[in-house]
Amino acid sequence: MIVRELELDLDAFEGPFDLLLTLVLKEELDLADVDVAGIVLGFVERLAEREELDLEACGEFLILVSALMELKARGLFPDEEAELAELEPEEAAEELARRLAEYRQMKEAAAWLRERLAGERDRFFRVGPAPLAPEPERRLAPQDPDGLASVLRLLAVAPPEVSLAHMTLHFPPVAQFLERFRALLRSRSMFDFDQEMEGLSRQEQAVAFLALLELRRANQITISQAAPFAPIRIGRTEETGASNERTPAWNLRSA
Amino acid sequence: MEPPLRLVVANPLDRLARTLEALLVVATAPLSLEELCEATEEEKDRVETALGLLAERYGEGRSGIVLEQVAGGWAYRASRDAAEACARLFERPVQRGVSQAAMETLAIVAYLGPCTRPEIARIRGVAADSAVAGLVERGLIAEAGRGDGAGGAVRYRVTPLFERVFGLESLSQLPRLDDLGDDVDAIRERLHAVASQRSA
Amino acid sequence: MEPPLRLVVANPLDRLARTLEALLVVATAPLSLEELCEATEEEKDRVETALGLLAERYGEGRSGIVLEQVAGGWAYRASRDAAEACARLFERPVQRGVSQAAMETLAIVAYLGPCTRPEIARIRGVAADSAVAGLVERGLIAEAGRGDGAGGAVRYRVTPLFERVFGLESLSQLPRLDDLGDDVDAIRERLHAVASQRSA
Repeated sequence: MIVRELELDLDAFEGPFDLLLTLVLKEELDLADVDVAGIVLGFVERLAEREELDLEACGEFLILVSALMELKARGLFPDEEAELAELEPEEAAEELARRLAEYRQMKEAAAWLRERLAGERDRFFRVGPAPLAPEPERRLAPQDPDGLASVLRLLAVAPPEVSLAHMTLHFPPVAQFLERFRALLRSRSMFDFDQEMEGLSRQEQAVAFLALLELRRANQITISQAAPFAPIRIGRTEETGASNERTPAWNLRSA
Repeated sequence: MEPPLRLVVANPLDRLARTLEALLVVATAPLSLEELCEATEEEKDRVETALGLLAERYGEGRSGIVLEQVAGGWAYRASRDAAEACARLFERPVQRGVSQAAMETLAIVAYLGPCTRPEIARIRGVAADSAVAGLVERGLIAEAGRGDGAGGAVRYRVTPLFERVFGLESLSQLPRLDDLGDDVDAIRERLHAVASQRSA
Repeated sequence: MEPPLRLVVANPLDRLARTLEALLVVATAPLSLEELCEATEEEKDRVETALGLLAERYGEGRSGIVLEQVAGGWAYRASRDAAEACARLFERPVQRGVSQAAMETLAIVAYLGPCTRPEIARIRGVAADSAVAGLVERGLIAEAGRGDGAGGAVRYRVTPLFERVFGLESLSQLPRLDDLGDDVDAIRERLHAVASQRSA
């Protein structure tokens, strides 16, 4: 199975996984709108249709989807990220459990509502005024014009300042790594991925990895590994040079 | 139920009458004979007979619900005996307040002059459709042409009723907002800037 | 009419019941006991007794009009027997399928409301804007002021229509939160198991 061709049917997005990734990378689709669980479900369903386990596809999928999830988690909880990062594993687990529990309850409540709605299918009632009802006389109390001024003043107050605590965990744009890797391959025919990742934060590494996948997809690099766990080597292809002048080459291809 | 109908439970005319009862209590407009036939999948004659039974059961002086034949068809109304109680229900001299959504919308339209729903939504950060519809219904704002020619969105302005309710002789009497800007354009700009911060 | 009521015409309880019948047939939304007392200028006890009589007369299976207790008040609806005929003529308020996103959003607002879009998004892990807009449009949720005043996001609550559509007498009829998500403890245990491995 080719993971990137996985057809998705989500609230925010419909189409192949591949296109979803591209849109997210180009920041044309907000990850906050994407239901990652829906992607996982779609994949698992496809997987279940097959007789045997496609380990390669599973591996690729896990990497892609975990990168997506990390990006999304950080996007959704920018403020709390710093706090969470400082938590002991037990505390973090408890916090995560609390959130999962809350969502779980709401999911079940939604299921209950759905069932209830189905049960009320044959209950009809009037929505709106009766045909021959008297016209309601809705008198409005005299209002204070200062009320108008004060709501407008409230609307002109800037929202509370966003905590800067998460700035230390800033996510670099993918484009930054695209450029960096292309620049490297202009001066060298090959580089060692792990070496380049040295000193980078975990989220920078995640973004770098996404950039790598993107370059591979656009056939601008080769990726090789002598043995499992051996260093990952990134090499030049003929297209590496060609696309140097025109960065949007992969944009055109993937849009 | 009238005894004759209750005693002969299996009588299909009784069942038809019940179905008509139900249809009439859900309708927001009088139902024509045709509509009643269509909904019940019955012949005109039978529906008319059943309506006759209902008209008798729901007759003035017999029931609080009165079935009436009007221009558009059949509909329930309140009995005349209940007129006073209905008047108390509908003409409650309760002094109605203005919701937060309505107040914000009114303030925007009053201070910034005719504006469209998208602009109101942008400043408030939420869709303005129901707030605008409610204010139009209550006569506090009214349409004032379209913005930027034919294809533009409908613009709204406040009405004389708005001025009366807020005790203003004219809009120039609105409290000043010097702290927000020098003129309408400055205030508008400020509100837009904050709105984009809020949505960021 | 039930014979007991018809035979004793002078019985004021009968008259009260008729007045209630009338009020309920013209009301736009369910009427609370308080509203009924105010409109009829009667004591609670008597109104309750009269409502009991009406509930019996307009019971499911007895009449095409059914009196039900819903959304904090009393209202008529069509009997379930007439559902097919009603469906030919009317749309149910929430006939079209409600998406999973909308249903989860609805559950969150029903249990945790009033709450803001960012709060809903935090719980669901997905932005809630379009789900919220759709629910507002259907009249199932409505604005309920802003959180924390200045610069705050608009908060939402469920509407009486929500209770009506789902046939709830009040929100207290929703299942208790404690009774939902009973596999939560298992999740918690697994997470803690992972955590202790990592910290070891």
